[in-house]
Amino acid sequence: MTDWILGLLVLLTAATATVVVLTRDPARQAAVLSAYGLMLALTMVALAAPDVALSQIGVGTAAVPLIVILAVARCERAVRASQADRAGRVGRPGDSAGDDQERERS
Amino acid sequence: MRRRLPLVLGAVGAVALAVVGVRAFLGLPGAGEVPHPYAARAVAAAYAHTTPNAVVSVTLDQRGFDTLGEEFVLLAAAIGTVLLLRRLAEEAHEDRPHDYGPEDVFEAVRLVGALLLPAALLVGGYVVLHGHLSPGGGFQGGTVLASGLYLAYLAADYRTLERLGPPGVLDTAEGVGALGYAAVGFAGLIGGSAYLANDLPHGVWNSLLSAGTVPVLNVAIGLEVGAAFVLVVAKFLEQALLVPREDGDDGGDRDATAGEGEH
Amino acid sequence: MADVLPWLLYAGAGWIFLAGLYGLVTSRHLVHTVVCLSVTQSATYLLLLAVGWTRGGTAPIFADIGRHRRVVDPVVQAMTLTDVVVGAAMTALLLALSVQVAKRRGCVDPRLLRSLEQESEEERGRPAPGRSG
Amino acid sequence: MSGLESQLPVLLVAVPLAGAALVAAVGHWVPRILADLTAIGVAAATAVGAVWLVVGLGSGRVVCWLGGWDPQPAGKDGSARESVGIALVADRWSAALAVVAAVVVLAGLLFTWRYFEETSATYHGLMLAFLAAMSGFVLAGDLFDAFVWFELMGAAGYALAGMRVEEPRSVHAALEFGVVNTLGCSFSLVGITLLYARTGELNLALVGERLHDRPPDALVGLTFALLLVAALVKAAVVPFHFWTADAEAAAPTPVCAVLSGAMVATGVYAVARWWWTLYDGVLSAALAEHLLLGLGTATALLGAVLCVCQRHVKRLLAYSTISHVGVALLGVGLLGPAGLTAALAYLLGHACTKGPLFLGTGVLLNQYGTVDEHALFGRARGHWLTLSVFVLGGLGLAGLPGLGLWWGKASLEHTLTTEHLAWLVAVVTVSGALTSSAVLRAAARIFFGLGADPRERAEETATEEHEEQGEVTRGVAALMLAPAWLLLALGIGLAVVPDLHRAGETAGEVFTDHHGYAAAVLRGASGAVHAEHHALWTGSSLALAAVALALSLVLAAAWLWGPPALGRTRVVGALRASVDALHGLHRADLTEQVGWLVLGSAVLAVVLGR
Repeated sequence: MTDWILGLLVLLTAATATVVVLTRDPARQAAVLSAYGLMLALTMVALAAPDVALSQIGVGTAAVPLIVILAVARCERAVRASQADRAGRVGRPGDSAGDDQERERS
Repeated sequence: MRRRLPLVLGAVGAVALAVVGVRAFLGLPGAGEVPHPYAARAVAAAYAHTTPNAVVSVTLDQRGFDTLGEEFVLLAAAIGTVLLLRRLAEEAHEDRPHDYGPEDVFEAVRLVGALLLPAALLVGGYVVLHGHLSPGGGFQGGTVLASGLYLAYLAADYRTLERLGPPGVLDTAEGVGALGYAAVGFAGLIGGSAYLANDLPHGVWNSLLSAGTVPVLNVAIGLEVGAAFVLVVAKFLEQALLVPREDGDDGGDRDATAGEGEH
Repeated sequence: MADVLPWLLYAGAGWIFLAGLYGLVTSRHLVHTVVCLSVTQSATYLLLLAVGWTRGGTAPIFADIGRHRRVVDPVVQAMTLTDVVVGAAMTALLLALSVQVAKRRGCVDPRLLRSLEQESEEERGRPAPGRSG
Repeated sequence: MSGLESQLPVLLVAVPLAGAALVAAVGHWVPRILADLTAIGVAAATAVGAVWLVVGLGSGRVVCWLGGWDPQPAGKDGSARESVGIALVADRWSAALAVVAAVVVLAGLLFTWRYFEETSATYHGLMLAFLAAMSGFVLAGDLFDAFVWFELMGAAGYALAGMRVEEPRSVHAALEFGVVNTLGCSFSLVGITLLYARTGELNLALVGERLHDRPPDALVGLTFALLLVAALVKAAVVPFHFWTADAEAAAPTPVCAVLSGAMVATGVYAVARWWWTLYDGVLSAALAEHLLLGLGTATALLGAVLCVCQRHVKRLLAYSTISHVGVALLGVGLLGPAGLTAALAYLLGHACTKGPLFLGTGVLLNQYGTVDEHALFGRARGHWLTLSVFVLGGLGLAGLPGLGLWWGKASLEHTLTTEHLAWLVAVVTVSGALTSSAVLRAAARIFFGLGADPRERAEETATEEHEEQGEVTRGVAALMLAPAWLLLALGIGLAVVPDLHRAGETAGEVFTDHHGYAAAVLRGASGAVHAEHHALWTGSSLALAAVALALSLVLAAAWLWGPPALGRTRVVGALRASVDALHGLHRADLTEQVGWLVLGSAVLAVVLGR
């Protein structure tokens, strides 16, 4: 019986990993990553590794996706700021790219 | 062609690796017959040092030197992240996150946060201290402690988080945790046997104060991991919250949730 | 199901490893790259635990089971624990670098970033001026 | 070995780690000068400890079981002693690499004393962690332990390389450095897992012994290929070398000196250590030899060619590092004690030559804010101190007798001729000459303003560069160059002290003694080792050195005063087109670098996994 559960969990984990990789938008990817971390933790429990499952839940499901979301928020603002800066030529210092190339980027 | 070069390189490489990998994996024995001489010795050694949790015995007692390296990987990554996300002089004009007034958090959320915080800290402490008896340990407990402090941010605001865990104190706590681990190692060396030797009394089976240095190392790791994760998340929070003062409401992403970037 | 399970475990780990590589090679956003790298690393967790798994073996926590109960390999779990910690530490560090690249370059697409660097070189009429230390 | 000496290997790792933790812990509360002093003190203590270990080792090995888990006494039938603990195994060559790592990090820290204005204690903590990781790696007698130290080397390296976050190029290079190296480490972890699945052990000696129980099959070959991936990524060997040029052009100067002086050496060391302890006598030596010699030749020539057409001095030095690592890999690829001695001596000499060059470039950057050859044309006249470092370093790269690389280069050429691989001697000489000519050309342009003034041709405006820190007086420059001279003096010591060479050859025999290693770790026995010694200062090696130096000087003159007419001939035109194509290839972005890494590891797996 437990063999079936373990086999199913491994297939689900592999499927979730594929979804994580195929999600191009990083903000949504963070949510799928959290689901993937949970699936990985469940597979570890099925593989009789409770310690590793506990640390995977703490890291893979909670901490890393939170950091990814915050990093995405900061990256999006930086990209928006540089586009605004380049488009409007508003000489706003700060997070616009250091290099002063004026060409409109594709 | 240049645009598709990485995909082509990766595809050819992946196919070749898969073919060689499958041929190699056929050489692996099935599940039952994989030889585990090391595992048998490890279980015997765990019993010798009265550590019911064989995994933590391997991690902290038998292969403690690996975990010493692992803790310093975490320390290097945490202080590296703080170094990389430090705010430079020219960014000083940006709004400091804790200048925000108390967030208008729903009372219910604030209540739940206030209730859950002590619970999270209690569970984290329990997991750290009982690492050698039941699944858990320094690292797992540390992440639970850290998630407790994220609660403080979600339920209240950034200033509460900074009051609960000011960066200076967290940095020091992290360094002290890592130093504690290395010091326990030196204690073994000075005690005449070897570095990271488990010379403390091993106590009674399944009792809290058993397995010699394992609980001590668990506490050191719990301190370091808890401080490291809170510090790293706080640094990322600070980066995500910085909003240039002039246009103030730049797309309304003042709160920590990801801005609704229009892709 | 009996004898196909170990191969399913190895195949699952291999699939996740290659999926991570595919994501890395076709990534158009730095954060997406770092997340795909952490997926590739998580494949090694599964492979490590699959190698240590034995049928009928339970968790090696001897608080409530007998000394001679059939258990899975604790050494492999210790290695996986270290790997999970190292994976999280690397992801945090690389995300911090990605944020800084986005702030300094204003662009997060790895393919465009390299062309940005070429642009700045050509624009200055000479390769890579020594601005950096 | 007395009580304390037997614990020296652990101290070489534990003391820098404790230092790093201490600096990280109290960094906020103490003035920066204290963090400087602590870091320099700990690095110096580690260097002294490492030298003491080298001296105390003789021709034996020190095996140090950690955590008090000494293996049970040797079985009656002399069966292997098994233990659950981790072993640190130090022989003379691994201790020598620990010395180099400690000295280069010490030089970096001394250089930093006056170089950075605003560094937090984190920089010192990361440098000490980097040092601990390198000495931990070269002393590790356990597969998974080596993986952990590899990752610590990576973590500290990425943060240090990207430290100056205001520079777009340095954070971008640090990110690529990070992603490629972490992926390489993941590949090697899969290899370690498969080795554990096959042998059930993690100790290098035990795994090596268990691999002999069964005839080698595809699995064993695949594990060596996967382990090689991480080693060759760290050593910046083709096709895993793309990250090196960017990371070392954009990282702060002391970090560059540590990366290209010591870290690449651990990559080449890893190839040698894993072959001699695990796969010697298991995998086919001829196949591995052809593979490593091919990779070494490709890396040496590619690095040298690209080194010559660089104008950014640090990028020039980075490609020269790639070239010299390729030459060292030739020595390891010979899979013999003499070849190994030559390779590790070459790496030692390279650290003592490349380190000072980077520190000298740092002084230039400090004073002029730029390290572009053309922008600095003739501006550093009269700076004899910095000039001396550049000239000695440049000539050293060509293998001037008496300087750092002489020992490695001469013994490598001798071994290659005895192995009837004379054409590889040409590769060694040409790549040494090319890299040396590039450095001499840069020095001539910067310090003497020789050759055509490039600024008439290129009409760039004199954009005032953002300087790393303020103006620096001559006295400060001398203080900053002191560590450079320390390394150069160490290099000269390597070349001229004769009994160093004999000790090196004996240590080479000890390193490549597969059964001796297993006996020492598993049965505590220490066998005698016989090594034949050959004189270094022979006529042929001096002649080869003369050829290399002449070629280097001729090439340097060609770069400086080469007639424009020469540039338009068909041959040079075709050459330039191919070099431009190579250069275009080297603008690989992150996804391409990962693609090359996957393809490279696939080639290794197919070749070795038959």
